[in-house]
Amino acid sequence: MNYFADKQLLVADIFSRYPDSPQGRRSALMPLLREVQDAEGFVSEARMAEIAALCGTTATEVRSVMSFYSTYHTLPTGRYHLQVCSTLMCSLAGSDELWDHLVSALDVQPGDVSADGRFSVQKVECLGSCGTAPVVQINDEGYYENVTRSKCDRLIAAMRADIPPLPDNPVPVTVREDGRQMTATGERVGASIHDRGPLPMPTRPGGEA
Amino acid sequence: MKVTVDGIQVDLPAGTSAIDAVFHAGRDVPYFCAHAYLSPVGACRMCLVEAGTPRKGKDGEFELDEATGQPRVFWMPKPMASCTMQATEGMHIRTARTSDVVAKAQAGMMEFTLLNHPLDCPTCDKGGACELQDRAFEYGYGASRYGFDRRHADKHYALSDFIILDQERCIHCKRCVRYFEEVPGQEVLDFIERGGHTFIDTEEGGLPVGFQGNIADICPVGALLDNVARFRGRNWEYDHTPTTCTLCPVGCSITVDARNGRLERVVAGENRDVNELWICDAGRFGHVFATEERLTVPLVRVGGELREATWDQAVEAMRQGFLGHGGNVGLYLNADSTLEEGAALVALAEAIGTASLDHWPRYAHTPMSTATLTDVATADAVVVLGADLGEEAPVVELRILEALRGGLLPPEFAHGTAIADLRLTERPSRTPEKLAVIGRESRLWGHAGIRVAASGPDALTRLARPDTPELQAALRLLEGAGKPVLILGADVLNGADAAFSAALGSLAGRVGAKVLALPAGANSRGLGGLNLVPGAGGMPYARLDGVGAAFISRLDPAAQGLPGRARGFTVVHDTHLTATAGLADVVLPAVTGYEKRGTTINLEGRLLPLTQAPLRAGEGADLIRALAAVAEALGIRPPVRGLRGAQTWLEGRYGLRLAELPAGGLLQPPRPAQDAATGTAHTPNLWKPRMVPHPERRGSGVLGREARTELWELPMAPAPRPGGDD
Amino acid sequence: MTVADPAPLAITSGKDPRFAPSLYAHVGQDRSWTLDYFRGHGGYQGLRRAFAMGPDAVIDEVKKSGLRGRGGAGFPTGLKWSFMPLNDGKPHFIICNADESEPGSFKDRYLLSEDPHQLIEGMLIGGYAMRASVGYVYIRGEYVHAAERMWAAIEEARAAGLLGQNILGSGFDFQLYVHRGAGAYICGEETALMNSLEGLRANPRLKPPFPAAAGLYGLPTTINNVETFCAATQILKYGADWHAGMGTEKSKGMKLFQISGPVARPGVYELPLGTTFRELIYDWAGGPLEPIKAIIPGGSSCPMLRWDEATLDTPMDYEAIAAAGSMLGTGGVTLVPQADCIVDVTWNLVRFYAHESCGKCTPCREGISGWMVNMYAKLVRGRGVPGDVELILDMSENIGGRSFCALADACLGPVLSSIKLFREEYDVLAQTGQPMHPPRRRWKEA
Amino acid sequence: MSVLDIAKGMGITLSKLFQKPVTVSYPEERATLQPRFRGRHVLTRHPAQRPGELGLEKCIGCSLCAAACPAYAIYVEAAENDPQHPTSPGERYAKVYEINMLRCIFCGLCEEACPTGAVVLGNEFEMADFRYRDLVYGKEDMLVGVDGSLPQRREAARSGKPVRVGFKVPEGARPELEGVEYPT
Repeated sequence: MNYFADKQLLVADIFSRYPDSPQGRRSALMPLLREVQDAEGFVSEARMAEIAALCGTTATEVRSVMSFYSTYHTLPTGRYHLQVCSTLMCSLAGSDELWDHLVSALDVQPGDVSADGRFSVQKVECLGSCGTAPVVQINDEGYYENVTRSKCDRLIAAMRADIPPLPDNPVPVTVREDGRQMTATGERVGASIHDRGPLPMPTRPGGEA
Repeated sequence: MKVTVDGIQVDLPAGTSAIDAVFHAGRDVPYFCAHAYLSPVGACRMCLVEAGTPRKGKDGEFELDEATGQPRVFWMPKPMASCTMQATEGMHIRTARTSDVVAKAQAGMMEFTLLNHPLDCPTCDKGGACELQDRAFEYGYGASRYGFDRRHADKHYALSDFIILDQERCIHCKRCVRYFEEVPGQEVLDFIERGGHTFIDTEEGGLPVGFQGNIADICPVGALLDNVARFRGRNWEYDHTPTTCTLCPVGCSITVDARNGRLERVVAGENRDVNELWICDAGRFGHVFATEERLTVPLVRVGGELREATWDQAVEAMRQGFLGHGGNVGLYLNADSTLEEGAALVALAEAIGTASLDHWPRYAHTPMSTATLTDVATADAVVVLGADLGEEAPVVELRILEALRGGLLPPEFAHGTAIADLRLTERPSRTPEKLAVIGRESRLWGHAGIRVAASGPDALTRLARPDTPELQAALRLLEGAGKPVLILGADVLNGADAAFSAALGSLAGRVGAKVLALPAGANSRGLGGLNLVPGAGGMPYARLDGVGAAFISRLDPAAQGLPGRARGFTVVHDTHLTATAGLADVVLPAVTGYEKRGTTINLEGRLLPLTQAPLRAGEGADLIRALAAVAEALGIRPPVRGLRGAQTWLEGRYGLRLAELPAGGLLQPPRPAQDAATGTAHTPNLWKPRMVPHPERRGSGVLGREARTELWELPMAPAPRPGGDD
Repeated sequence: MTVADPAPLAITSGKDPRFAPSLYAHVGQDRSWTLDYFRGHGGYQGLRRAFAMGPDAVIDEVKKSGLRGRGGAGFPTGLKWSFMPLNDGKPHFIICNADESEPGSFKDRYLLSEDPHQLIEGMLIGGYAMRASVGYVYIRGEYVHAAERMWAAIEEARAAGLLGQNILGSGFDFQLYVHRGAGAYICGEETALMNSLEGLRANPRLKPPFPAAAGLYGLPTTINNVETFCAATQILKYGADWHAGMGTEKSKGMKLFQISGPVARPGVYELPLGTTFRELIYDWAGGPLEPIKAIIPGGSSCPMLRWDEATLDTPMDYEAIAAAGSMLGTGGVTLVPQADCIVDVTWNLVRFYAHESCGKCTPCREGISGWMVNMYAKLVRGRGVPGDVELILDMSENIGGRSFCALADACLGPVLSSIKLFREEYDVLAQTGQPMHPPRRRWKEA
Repeated sequence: MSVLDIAKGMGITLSKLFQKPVTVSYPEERATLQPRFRGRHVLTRHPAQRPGELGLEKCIGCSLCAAACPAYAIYVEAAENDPQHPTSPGERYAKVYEINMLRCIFCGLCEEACPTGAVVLGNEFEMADFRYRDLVYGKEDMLVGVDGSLPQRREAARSGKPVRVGFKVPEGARPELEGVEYPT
């Protein structure tokens, strides 16, 4: 079945972001791949050919681009695709142990899907959440941060019950409401930008508006 | 622009790449990813050099070195890839010969390049002609310090029937990917995965037939290989014969690789004016007819059956056969014959006094062609009228595509074509609006901005007086262009006449277009210029049953549905036992275009030399010698007896000096060809049945001992007595 | 109370009473990502000021502010903007590089998700100054939440007439789109990012031509980091003098420093350039939780610095860190604990670079992705032999400065610095097969 | 020359008179050869995977021996292995491997050139034959396991007796001749 056949509006919206030229059409390749992957969990060869036709290129090129990036999958993934950050900061916070724990607790190897179809796992590189390591990303959604052993077990249990928890998005609030930062000792120091009025509007030398 | 390479000063045009500066100065750097006709990418990092430039001070003058008074050279902190660096005024370059840093960098890079290379040179068809092998010897350490398992990948992975890929040998130079994207404009091959896992693959279920074979030539290692020539011989075992391809009128430069008298491989040669460095798949892989099922001895019909005979017997049979036909003899030859062969035939026809002589394929009337392939490649508008270039002249298609991506002709240096032309870019933008195709649907349609379905010779009149918006657009394209080219193919030329030429001339004159009328056969343009067409009262090829006796050289009218015999007596001169040969009274073995010396004229009127590859042809003879036998049978002294005689004849009559042609050929002014009705239409068809390679037929057929000899039976008598041993 | 005008004395401490955080002033506040909140806190005033000044004056203002690219290279932003051709009749593009993939950096994610309008305003200012008509925010594929917030903010801005035709009556037309990446560190390299945006493999392109001449779709393009555009918003709002008054002589303005590793309060801190490591680590992040041996000063590709008094007193600005033998990078400071084997730590980073190598050029594909990672794996598994370290050093010499883009050199940052600083650990591991600091449990129970 | 010198010389002559003769009455007796004696080539095989099977041929048909041959005595034609029933390891094997023993000068360069140790010069030297074409040895004449030269095998087949080679190698065949046994 043709995936984009009944999604003309979406396709048109994606194409509208890029110039109306052969090169611009090509730019829609990654968003279209993302669409398919979000809906189906992976991108099959038939979808690659479909996207190739939409973007005015060949399936070879689509596969080439797709395989370049690490978050596209050519193999089906589980309902919960767990991506464990393994780069230095998470590794220093124990992500290797977290990974071993996940793999044994879920009984699934990378590239496979667990027997119940729920889980697949992937070791990924830095997810950009080094301050809240270790981090696990589930599907193409949010991060689960500061994943300790007990939090990890809670997560697994919730997913087993098919009530996945909402992703954490802890925001490190470093600037208080008054616009000043607080040192580690709790002391508020420095000034607040709120107190600084914006500059007056300049007048343009040329005079044209 | 003065550039100094290892202390040698050279003068170069602005825009030259540093790598070309190095080679122009007679020095050497290793390179894998750079390629003369592809965009520079700087991926292999082998061509590192040290470079330094003088700097201009505030006053706009070069800062001078206080000690020498020369401009002071500021060396760049690290070695630069010379294939992607532009040489600038006053630049100094140091290669590995004078710089230890460069020598070490190149040796180190060689080590990296060979890190995951399987080093299976003994089994690799590229061995002996491998850029990687050569460069490893010249620039490598000689040993690797890599102590780990090498990467493993697919080793014999057929990308198509013609091309086989060894992913382990690939060094990721990207030449093949760039070739497909930049030259035929097909995105059918690309890298998959990234980093150390990167490999080449296609998702299209095979490579498109047309120009895929060229990737085997440009692959610097043995990753992409000619599957037809797979394991047929090692590079040092082949006899390399540079010659000209006679399968179509383009006249591509090729090198024929033969081993033990068998044609095993054809590779492209470089002719900057004709095919650059590319040939079509038919020219590359369609050579198997030269070695398979060849006729090697004359055949004479005895008692209704063709029997093997000697040439003397064949001449005798012809003497008998020609008796009573007098001058009523038709002489017909294939249009891929050389000028010299044509001259021999014309001379014989004159000696006999017959008007029935013809070459095939040809058109009844051929308009004058004025455009060269360089004109096509640099045109700012191309209109293709009624041509299926894939069947008629494939390489013209590449030259048109060249025009669509800017028509940049590569500069030439002391070392040949520029190795890195910095004007070329990866994934070049094309301008399909510069191309209009009018005719039946063909491969070129995908690249054309204007497409008009049409057929027949009236397409030209419709273009001159357009009746549809598309045709109007095509005409506007011609009118608005500064250097337009009009290409005419079989579909319009089959019905062309003098009125057509006049209409064409008026249109071309009005829009200032050059015309390229594709000849029907490889040398039709040359043979037409010799007036090798039926004279008054003569029978054309399609009516060869109208003559009493006929001599047919390498033509197969019976297979075309035409009369396959003359009324009385028929002699066929061919390389294979064709349908027509099966009907003949005498069959003389011929040689293929690969085994001839002589000259051909390509579609732009360029004289191109043919040289003889050492192929086993038995008693096969070229047309000049076969005609000498015919003359002998007719009891007349052959007017042209050999190649030299034919060339003298041609020089005497047409002023053509063929003895010493330059390697790139020589452009001839157009010569009008006489009109003569053909009696049948020409349907272009590049791949003839005998050209299709059958893998199971490959092999020299050298037999094992049991089959080779009657092993235990010695012809000597008496046998030695038993028991003399102990 | 108003903030005192910048004094000749440079502000190089976050505790300076004259220093006020601006880029991060709203991160973490309730509904800070909405247009209403942003407008309520002085949003789009910088843009109005830019429109009032005219594009050339905006570039001058940015030049005057001394802003340097916050993505890592530190190229003067105003100068970069001025490279864009004027009136060449071609469409111009600006791209925001939000492909924050450098291990140790996580500032942009919060800027994108918590204060997207600040970026939109910055891009509008940049687009106006550089005569661009279209902007793209290239967000790395994993930042789903950030991309969604960004999209929502763009829709809001478009609905409010802040994007589209004739913005705020200035006659300036600008469109902004989000383009999501899909997991490739190399997309942080600007030409690779453009290839990725064009739907190609993210291999870096040849330079020249530089993006300002022929970038995205072959048209003039400028790429800046998220923080750079946000800083431009603040510069236009509060003036170049205000910005130039912070930081040091050559490194002006504020910077988002991130700190990760074993510290009490890891996170993002907005501090003026020139703040010392000591202030960041102790006063803001609350000090290390265990003995530390090395500091990675600005993201994983910056060479490590030894944990000592001299390093702690090094001001965090482009020049001082360069003088100390490393780079400011993205300002992502990571502490490496004493108890961890440095070879293991470096191996982790080498593995990262090996995974992220694009495979285009030989030294990176074979040297980093093929050989280096194997050498480290061998060492870490205790199979090393004496001479391996020399081999790594010699190999590094053949990789460094030989590759097509900077990724291979980035990998050599941690490799060479760790060997230089902790050669002993390497030698012991290579000779005995046993690390000086054995593996330990790192995962927290709760 | 003194009488003493003559006596000395005669003494040597006399002493040799009583020594055992060194002449071997070949072919009735076997000639003794050194292991390094260069005779007819042997194409060796890899050890068999399972007992009773033939090992894969070492020759991969690379033609390097032919390239090295100063007498142009070797002709090799390669072909692709059937993956199910390979002749040699890897993709390529020698479909035709011929050495013209009339041309061969037994210099051993082919052995040195061989990257896989497939072609090794053995010790057999009795190849005298009648017809030119019988002196072009193919794979079936040289693969390890073939005893004797072509005329010897022909003789053996005719007489019904096993092949008898007219030499012995006291130290046995050299190790490069994997699988070859000569009478000791």
